[in-house]
Amino acid sequence: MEAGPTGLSLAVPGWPGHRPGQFAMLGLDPARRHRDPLLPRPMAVYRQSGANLEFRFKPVGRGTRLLGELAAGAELSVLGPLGNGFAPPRAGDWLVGGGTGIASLYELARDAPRGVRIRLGGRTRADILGLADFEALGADLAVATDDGSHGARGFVTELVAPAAGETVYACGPTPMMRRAHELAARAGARCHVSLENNMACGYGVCLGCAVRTSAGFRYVCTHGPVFDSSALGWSAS
Amino acid sequence: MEAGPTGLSLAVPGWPGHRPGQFAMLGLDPARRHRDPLLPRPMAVYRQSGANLEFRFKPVGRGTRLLGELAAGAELSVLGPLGNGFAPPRAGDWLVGGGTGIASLYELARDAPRGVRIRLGGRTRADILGLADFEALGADLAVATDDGSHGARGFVTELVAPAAGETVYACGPTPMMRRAHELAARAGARCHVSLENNMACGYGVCLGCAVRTSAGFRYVCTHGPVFDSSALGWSAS
Amino acid sequence: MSAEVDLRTSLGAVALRNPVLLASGTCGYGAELAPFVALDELGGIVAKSLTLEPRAGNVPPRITEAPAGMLNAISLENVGVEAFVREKLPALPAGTTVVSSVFETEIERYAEVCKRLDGVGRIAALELNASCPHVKSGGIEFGQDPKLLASLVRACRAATAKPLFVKLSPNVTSIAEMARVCEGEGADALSLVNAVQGMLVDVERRRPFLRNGLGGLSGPAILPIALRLVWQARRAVRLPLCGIGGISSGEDAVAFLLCGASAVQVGTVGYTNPRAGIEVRDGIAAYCRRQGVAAVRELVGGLREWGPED
Amino acid sequence: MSAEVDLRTSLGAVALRNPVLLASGTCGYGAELAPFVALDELGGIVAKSLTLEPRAGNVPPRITEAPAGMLNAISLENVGVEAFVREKLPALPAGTTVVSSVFETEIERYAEVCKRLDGVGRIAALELNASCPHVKSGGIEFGQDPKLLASLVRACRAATAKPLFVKLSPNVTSIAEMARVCEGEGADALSLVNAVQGMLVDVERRRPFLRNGLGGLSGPAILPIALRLVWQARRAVRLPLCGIGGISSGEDAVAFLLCGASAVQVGTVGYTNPRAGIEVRDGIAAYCRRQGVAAVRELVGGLREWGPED
Ligand SMILES: Cc1cc2nc3c(=O)[nH]c(=O)nc-3n(C[C@H](O)[C@H](O)[C@H](O)COP(=O)(O)OP(=O)(O)OC[C@H]3O[C@@H](n4cnc5c(N)ncnc54)[C@H](O)[C@@H]3O)c2cc1C
Ligand SMILES: Cc1cc2nc3c(=O)[nH]c(=O)nc-3n(C[C@H](O)[C@H](O)[C@H](O)COP(=O)(O)OP(=O)(O)OC[C@H]3O[C@@H](n4cnc5c(N)ncnc54)[C@H](O)[C@@H]3O)c2cc1C
Ligand SMILES: Cc1cc2nc3c(=O)[nH]c(=O)nc-3n(C[C@H](O)[C@H](O)[C@H](O)COP(=O)(O)O)c2cc1C
Ligand SMILES: Cc1cc2nc3c(=O)[nH]c(=O)nc-3n(C[C@H](O)[C@H](O)[C@H](O)COP(=O)(O)O)c2cc1C
Ligand code: FES
Ligand code: FES
Repeated sequence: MEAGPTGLSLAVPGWPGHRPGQFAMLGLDPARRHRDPLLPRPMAVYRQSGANLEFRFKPVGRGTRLLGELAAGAELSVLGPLGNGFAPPRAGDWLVGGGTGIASLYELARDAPRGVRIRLGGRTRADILGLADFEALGADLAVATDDGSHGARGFVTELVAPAAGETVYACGPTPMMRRAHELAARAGARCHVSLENNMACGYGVCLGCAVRTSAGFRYVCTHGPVFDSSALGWSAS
Repeated sequence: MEAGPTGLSLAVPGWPGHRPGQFAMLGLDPARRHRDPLLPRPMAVYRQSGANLEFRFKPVGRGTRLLGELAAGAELSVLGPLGNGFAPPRAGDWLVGGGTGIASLYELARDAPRGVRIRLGGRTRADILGLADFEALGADLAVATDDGSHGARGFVTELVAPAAGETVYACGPTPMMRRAHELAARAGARCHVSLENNMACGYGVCLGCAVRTSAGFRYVCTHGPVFDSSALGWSAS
Repeated sequence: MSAEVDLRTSLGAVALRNPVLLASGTCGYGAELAPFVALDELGGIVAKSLTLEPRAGNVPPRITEAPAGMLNAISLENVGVEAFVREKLPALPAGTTVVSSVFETEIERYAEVCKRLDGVGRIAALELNASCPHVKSGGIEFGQDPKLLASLVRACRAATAKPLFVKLSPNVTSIAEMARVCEGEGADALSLVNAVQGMLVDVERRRPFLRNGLGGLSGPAILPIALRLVWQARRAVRLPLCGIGGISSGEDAVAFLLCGASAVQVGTVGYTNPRAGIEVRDGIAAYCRRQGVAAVRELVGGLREWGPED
Repeated sequence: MSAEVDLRTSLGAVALRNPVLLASGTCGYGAELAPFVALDELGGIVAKSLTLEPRAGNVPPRITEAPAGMLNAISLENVGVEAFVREKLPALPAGTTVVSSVFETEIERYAEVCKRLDGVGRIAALELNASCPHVKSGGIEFGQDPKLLASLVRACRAATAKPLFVKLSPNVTSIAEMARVCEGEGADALSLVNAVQGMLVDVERRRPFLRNGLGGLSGPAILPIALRLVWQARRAVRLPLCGIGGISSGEDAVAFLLCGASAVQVGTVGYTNPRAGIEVRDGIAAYCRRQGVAAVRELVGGLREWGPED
């Protein structure tokens, strides 16, 4: 196990592989030295390299601060792969990531065919997780930052202009995903969003991760995290 | 900060110095990433070396396991020096330590005049904390272990034979201290014991560390941890 | 002592393979756990509480973390009694001991759910979730009012011949009174406790974290409260007790057994590890081996008092 | 906004420099903290509960750790009201706001302690610790029985002209009922809550960790429970409230203010850091600056409801 303030890499023997957009529940304290924070954290697999899984995050709360401070060699529990993951994109489709949501998109971008358009946003250049990795893909990549410190100044969704028949894959803050949904809906395009609700279990038993859809409540951990945005009610957070 | 499973050393700027037998409250998580375990742990100062304080322990519970697993550079809170500490011994006096109680005696032994008799006990050789440090003092030192893996086989108190007018300084498991008390009482010697009660605060406000004495309840953190054994009721733990 | 520990226990007429069940609302309908756990190696599972009709829960957010625990207001979302019997129950491995939790907002409806489950062979016992607000009494929990609780148990007792457990609320002045009411009305065992009512506030947004405002506090934080309630109930009634609240290890479970519970349920900690129930079972067995206890039943109620000479 | 935040608040007629007091039993008689804290920079201190005569506490062990908290059964050891007034009070820095906590096992004795403190100028208010078992009623807490609580408040109200706070027990079915009783009998403010009754067991020795068996659970573990009780009391009465339970940061304190408390008390967390009260005060000020709040009083009761569009 190796960790820094915004990411970690750990060996997970027996990991069966996963689809881009699937996630794992990371338990901070499998030996139960502490009983707080109690719950594991859902984290998108940023990248698998051999037997190692990589995760990316920002130290925004207790969980991510602890993840970033783990000593080399510390043990985590890993439950996964969980969730549905993304359907594979086609040429012309859009991958739109904001903030830590970018972590869900790296493998999708890496495995995407030529012609997929990758659009990433954050407050500053430093907030674009894995920027160098994305740049190394040699794909159609554009970046927007709130302060203009990299790429265009403004919202990443200003770089997104889907046409009918295309699909937008979005993961990031709710306002970003809502905007992606609106752009797609207006153009007759489809939009798949990956949601980052609070979770307790990650495997379908607590019902804590419910999201309201046109078909009633669905669970982000088992039915998602990827949903067709047209099934979600975008007025509620 | 450096730590291993049975000890740690940390820089405490502004530490005003202390008497042998005084202690500090070590807070495991001053940044409050975790809220469990909540309470700081009382630990005898094993040794001061320049600006560094050293502590010695065994991984018996949550707190000592966490202390032993701290990453280099981790932060602890340190409140101290606390408690009364030992009166200085004189030639002929006995220093009797068992288990982790040995940690309270090192500086007392180091600063003691020639002719003080040091007697240490533990289950096995590995349980004699700081054995090499004590040996390096070149003092009158004898050791007993339950399994005979070092020194005599048996209880350390079998190596203690105080005479009238001498003082026994003891720190260790309750049965050991009780026995030291009895040996001293029978010989007309005095006995000072250092108690290791549970503590919440360490500075006299929770009243959790009370011990029954002939003068009513006294508090280990402020009146102790060192008590004249004749004031304590040795039937209760 | 390397001999096998006899882990068998019982809750009244319900014989259990071992003392560890999974708590209602924390193991779904069982099938969700099948990828991780052989359900028939547990003492049993208490399925998600069932209502007469399918029931949607609260609008999210429904959960948030609390110190050494979590706060939830799921509001008893479930597929309804019919779908449970038709679809969920048959999916469980034979040999799984299934307790069905029953929940409603009015007494007649509680009784009706019991009636529907009464003839279902696969169900070993019913557990009344009495920690639910009674609509007609302005939202007070059934388990908070001795008269309401008595009427509830009486009606359900009449509706089923199955062993009837009552799951008590911790949010009461006197658990002894509630326990006696249940005993008087013919309950077969008591499960205690449900989550403790709590609240947490998002100070940046100045609103409760949960949309529902109030929620149920569960997890290790409540263990000392739950253990106290079990101990108090033990002194009030002779009914078998099932201990619930914050259990995360064999030692935690043993503490409940010593205080008088014949079995335990593992809840929230299962969210952190789907094998938690099995690990608690193994922890109980390890404790027994270490302590030379041949049969786990010997531990039940075995708490010693402090003597003057201790 | 770098201007100074106005931290002043009040509990009825008692004006406070800022909203942070130290809870009874967690700051001794004040002097113990003097090496670490300028006591007159706090909102105030609530001294250890006083009885008529000096009182020895329980035989140890009296404390043990709990998940995100601790369990205690000190049993209100104190120097007695006379020694407090004669020796402890004069030792405190002028300008320290001192609330005296009063505790007894019978109503007449409670009232007598209040009478003895009534004329003492240095004392800003009295806080009745009603979470104590009433000897004559077989050990039920004063704060658990509305009739007992009413008699207690009435007797003490008659015994003193000082502002009278009542500290409520969390171990009740309805905090609203208890709050209304106090309001009806002329209390000036409510402090809530005291420790939650709990128990922990040493499974290796098969006996309770505490010699007393039961103890009071305190610390972060109980924060969600305490916050809920403050919020429920807020909706039941108009009395000013002082929030207590697990507070360890400015944000925790703000949560209590938003739920309707005018001030807070910091207890157990002070054991981990004698400067905790000051740090909580500074945390409240930092929150106010960050959020553009000019005066801390604006926060009191400022919790928003979730809107349908949130
Ligand atoms: C399927 C799925 C995949 C996810 N993948 C990732 C991932 O790859 N990388 C990642 O960083 N996160 C990811 N998340 C979110 C992650 O699980 C955490 O919720 C988030 O990182 C904050 O956790 P924490 O423990 O630090 O915060 P907590 O200790 O839970 O504290 C939360 C505090 O931080 C605030 N907070 C929470 N989230 C944010 C945020 N995004 N920005 C600012 N403040 C916030 C809260 O308001 C609260 O005050 C994913 C979530 C899901 C459901
Ligand atoms: C003044 C003073 C000085 C002290 N100095 C030292 C010191 O220098 N070195 C040191 O190691 N400890 C010292 N202690 C004791 C120390 O504070 C801890 O109580 C002890 O180390 C266990 O802490 P823990 O957090 O690991 O255990 P906890 O997390 O509190 O868990 C306690 C568990 O360990 C068991 N346990 C506790 N103590 C022991 C023990 N001694 N042997 C076996 N099992 C035990 C308990 O029964 C319980 O199951 C001192 C105590 C006092 C009051
Ligand atoms: C998310 C969640 C959902 C729950 N749903 C139910 C339920 O449907 N029926 C019920 O009787 N108890 C329910 N409970 C309560 C648990 O069964 C258990 O009594 C409580 O959580 C305390 O145990 P624990 O601390 O081990 O979780 C639920 C608890 C949680 C955390
Ligand atoms: C060791 C200890 C002793 C206490 N003694 C008293 C007391 O004498 N009088 C009183 O009213 N409350 C007493 N309390 C309760 C606290 O004042 C407070 O109400 C409770 O601990 C909850 O707050 P906290 O979680 O911040 O500690 C005591 C609490 C502890 C932990
Ligand atoms: S996180 Fe528990 S059901 Fe989805
Ligand atoms: S440890 Fe708190 S008074 Fe001694």
